[in-house]
Amino acid sequence: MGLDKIGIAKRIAQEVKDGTYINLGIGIPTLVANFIPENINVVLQSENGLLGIGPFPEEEEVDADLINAGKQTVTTTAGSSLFSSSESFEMIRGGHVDLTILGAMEVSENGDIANWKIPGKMVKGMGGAMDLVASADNIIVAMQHCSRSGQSKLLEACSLPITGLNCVKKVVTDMAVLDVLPDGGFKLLERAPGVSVEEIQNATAGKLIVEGEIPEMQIG
Amino acid sequence: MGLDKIGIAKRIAQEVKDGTYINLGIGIPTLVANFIPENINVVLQSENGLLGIGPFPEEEEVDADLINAGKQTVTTTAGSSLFSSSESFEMIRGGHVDLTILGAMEVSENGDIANWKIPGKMVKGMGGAMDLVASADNIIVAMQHCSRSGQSKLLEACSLPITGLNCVKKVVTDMAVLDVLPDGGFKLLERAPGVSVEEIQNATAGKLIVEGEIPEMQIG
Amino acid sequence: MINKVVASPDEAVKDIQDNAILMLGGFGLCGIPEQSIAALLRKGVNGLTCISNNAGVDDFGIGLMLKTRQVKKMISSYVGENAEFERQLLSGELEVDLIPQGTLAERIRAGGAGIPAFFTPAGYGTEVAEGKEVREFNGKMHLLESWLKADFALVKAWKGDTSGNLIFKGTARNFNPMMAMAGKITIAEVEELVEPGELDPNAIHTPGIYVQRIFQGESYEKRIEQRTTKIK
Amino acid sequence: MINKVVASPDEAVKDIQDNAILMLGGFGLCGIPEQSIAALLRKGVNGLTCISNNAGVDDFGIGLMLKTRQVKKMISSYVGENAEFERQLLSGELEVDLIPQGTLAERIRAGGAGIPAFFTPAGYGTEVAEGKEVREFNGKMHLLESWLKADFALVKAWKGDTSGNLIFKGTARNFNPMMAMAGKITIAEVEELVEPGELDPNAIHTPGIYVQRIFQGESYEKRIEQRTTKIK
Repeated sequence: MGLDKIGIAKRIAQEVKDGTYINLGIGIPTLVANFIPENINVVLQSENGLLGIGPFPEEEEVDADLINAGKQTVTTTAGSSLFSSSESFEMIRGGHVDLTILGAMEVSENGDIANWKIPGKMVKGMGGAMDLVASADNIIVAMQHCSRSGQSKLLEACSLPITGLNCVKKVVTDMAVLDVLPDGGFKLLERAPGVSVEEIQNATAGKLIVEGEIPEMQIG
Repeated sequence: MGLDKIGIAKRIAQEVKDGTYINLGIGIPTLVANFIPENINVVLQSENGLLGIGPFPEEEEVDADLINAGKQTVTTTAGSSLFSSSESFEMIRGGHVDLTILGAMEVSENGDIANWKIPGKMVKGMGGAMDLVASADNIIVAMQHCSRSGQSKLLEACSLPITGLNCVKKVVTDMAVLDVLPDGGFKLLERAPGVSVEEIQNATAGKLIVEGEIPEMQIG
Repeated sequence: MINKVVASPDEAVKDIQDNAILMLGGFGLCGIPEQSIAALLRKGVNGLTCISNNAGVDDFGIGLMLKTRQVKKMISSYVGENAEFERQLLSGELEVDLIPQGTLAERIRAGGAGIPAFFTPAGYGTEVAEGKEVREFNGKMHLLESWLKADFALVKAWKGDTSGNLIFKGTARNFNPMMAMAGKITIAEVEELVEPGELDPNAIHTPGIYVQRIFQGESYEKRIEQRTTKIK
Repeated sequence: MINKVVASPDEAVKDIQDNAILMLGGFGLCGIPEQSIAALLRKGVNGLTCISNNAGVDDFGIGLMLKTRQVKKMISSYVGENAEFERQLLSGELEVDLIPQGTLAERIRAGGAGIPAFFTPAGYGTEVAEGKEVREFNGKMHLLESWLKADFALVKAWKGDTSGNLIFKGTARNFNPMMAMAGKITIAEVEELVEPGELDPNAIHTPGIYVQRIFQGESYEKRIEQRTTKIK
């Protein structure tokens, strides 16, 4: 009956290519790091100023001066580098990060993303999200297919305030893997185990494109 | 009969204030460093990426990786810092350098400077001069009062291609010290030893302002 | 070299007036100027505009100055973890200007570097773009953003020398170097203050030209927001 | 970490085609990519546009490529000490675009940092301003300048690791870090190549993300233009 967060993270990990630099957002995206195969060499960027995020520290290694963008204590790895916030966004804005994985509240069929603000709720701010989505060439969104109240989060047009336009390339949800086509529309690539095309169709408010047989995700 | 280059450099050294950061151009300005009193603490900036230029090296200290903007081998001092060219011009453009001392071919009575190009001659380029003159709040020009052919270099308007507009604050020549007034005009402050006001007047093509008794420079 | 040492945080902040515009380094609680904030609390200056990526937590960092109502306006990218902040914002006591993090960093850097305005793609098509000049470059839309400067920048470094050269540690660097550049007066607090010549000139992160005052802080708390350790 | 090591300068430059746009680090002869230049001479590629602060001297640096007529255009701030350069320029064989040094540095940095254009005061009122948009900020006139990018950036560092992290030495840093950012392919040559983990992460000048290829050069000449020593 669909994937859990771990399942979504595991599926996204399959999208990660050897020899690339990756920025992982807070939440499910952060989990992706745990499932990247050992034979794949990637470097994780943290927008607060670290390239080469290592694992969480041992209790005795904890260093208040070494955190990730989610403010969690982390470590460096062999080959890490540290830099300022402006240098960090030089990398991001300059298109040097190969893959960006983000959570979202809504994605539209033309690749718009909304993930920073809900009208009527306390606004916490966009952090680095607007820079990331405006700059990255390859953005994968990790999210639930529907909200808790059952509303589709894959829409014709976002209803929430936009974070960026025409930027999402792929969406991985608890139900499906979908490409956002350059001309608009969610192209269904894979179904979660036990989820039917019809269920995905019913849960997708934006234009869904289904061509041929849709395989089931292979998650190890 | 007027100052030599050393004399000009010595007189400019009197303008240097304690606790300041200074950029010295090539030529006479470079000589100024030799005459800054020992009780005056200043830091010299070299636009190729060094703050805190030390003296020329001993023969055995020479390091090809440590030069000034004139491409001469130099040393660092205790408290020096090294940085890239973009960081160097952040300092300059951001107005963090307190005093800039430059050579010039012409200065106009409204503070324009020409020091990079002579029509008909091979153009070598402006280097950092245009950035320096456009950014610095306090620019002193060190130059001969007249060209070798006897033409005044203090003009109503520059005849050579401009390096920057309304930027020179003071001019020290072999004959005189002059302020460039905000509303235009060279205000005569001091005469070189043995040089008369009349001689200065005759050598100054731009508007010269002479008020009261003009003292002779005191050069140690 | 020029000696920039002041005796205490209180001396360092003594001429910060009501309604001053401040920049404060740090990302979350990492690399914040703890001691200068404490001195501002003791001084009791009011009506401050604080440019800082975050706003601290209820009982640490800028959160302490929010509690004492010393802050009139925050300019930040993310102001999450702070209940008092939320209360003041909703009641209209506090103004907030939210800016994308990379744009915030670049605007501060531009302020220090003498670049009055630049184009960036971040925020195009969003409410951040409202009222801003839009221009297309290479088929992509960009916003014109202007520099940010401050009357005082309060930064925190790991090591510094008496002439103001600074070295940061780990991700505590974050916004500190750009803010040091963009403050009319930059006040640096360091964990270890040394003599000129003791720091490698090739390893300086912030050259002393950007620092007007420096002091060595005592007993840094360096609070951790999310202590996360390896799962055994 | 990602391994970027190539076996030789010749392998590093093997796909640089005729008419490519290159950036070459260095100020004067200090910090220039000697080995990559030598490889380009051996390769014999032609019609190059070279973005470099200077143009070398007659028998060293970019001057060597001028002699072999491999350069079509120079984009520089100062092209002084080079007789062959002067000859080609006056005869019209070589195009030259002269840019103020700070603007050149900032345009390259902008190319790497995704800033398509910015305003700078340098050059206002001069012939550099011809054809450029002018705008007043805070009572001062500024020019709009655009980013610079290159097909290949050739940089020279002191130490580097196999994943492309670089540390420069002394004033040999100069234009190298920004060029590393602005090259589609950045080729770094280093005097000492080490394993990841051997360089202090806090002391890296150019993070490895900017470097696509790295090799250790052999026997650097590092020629000095103005050997100036203390007068005894």
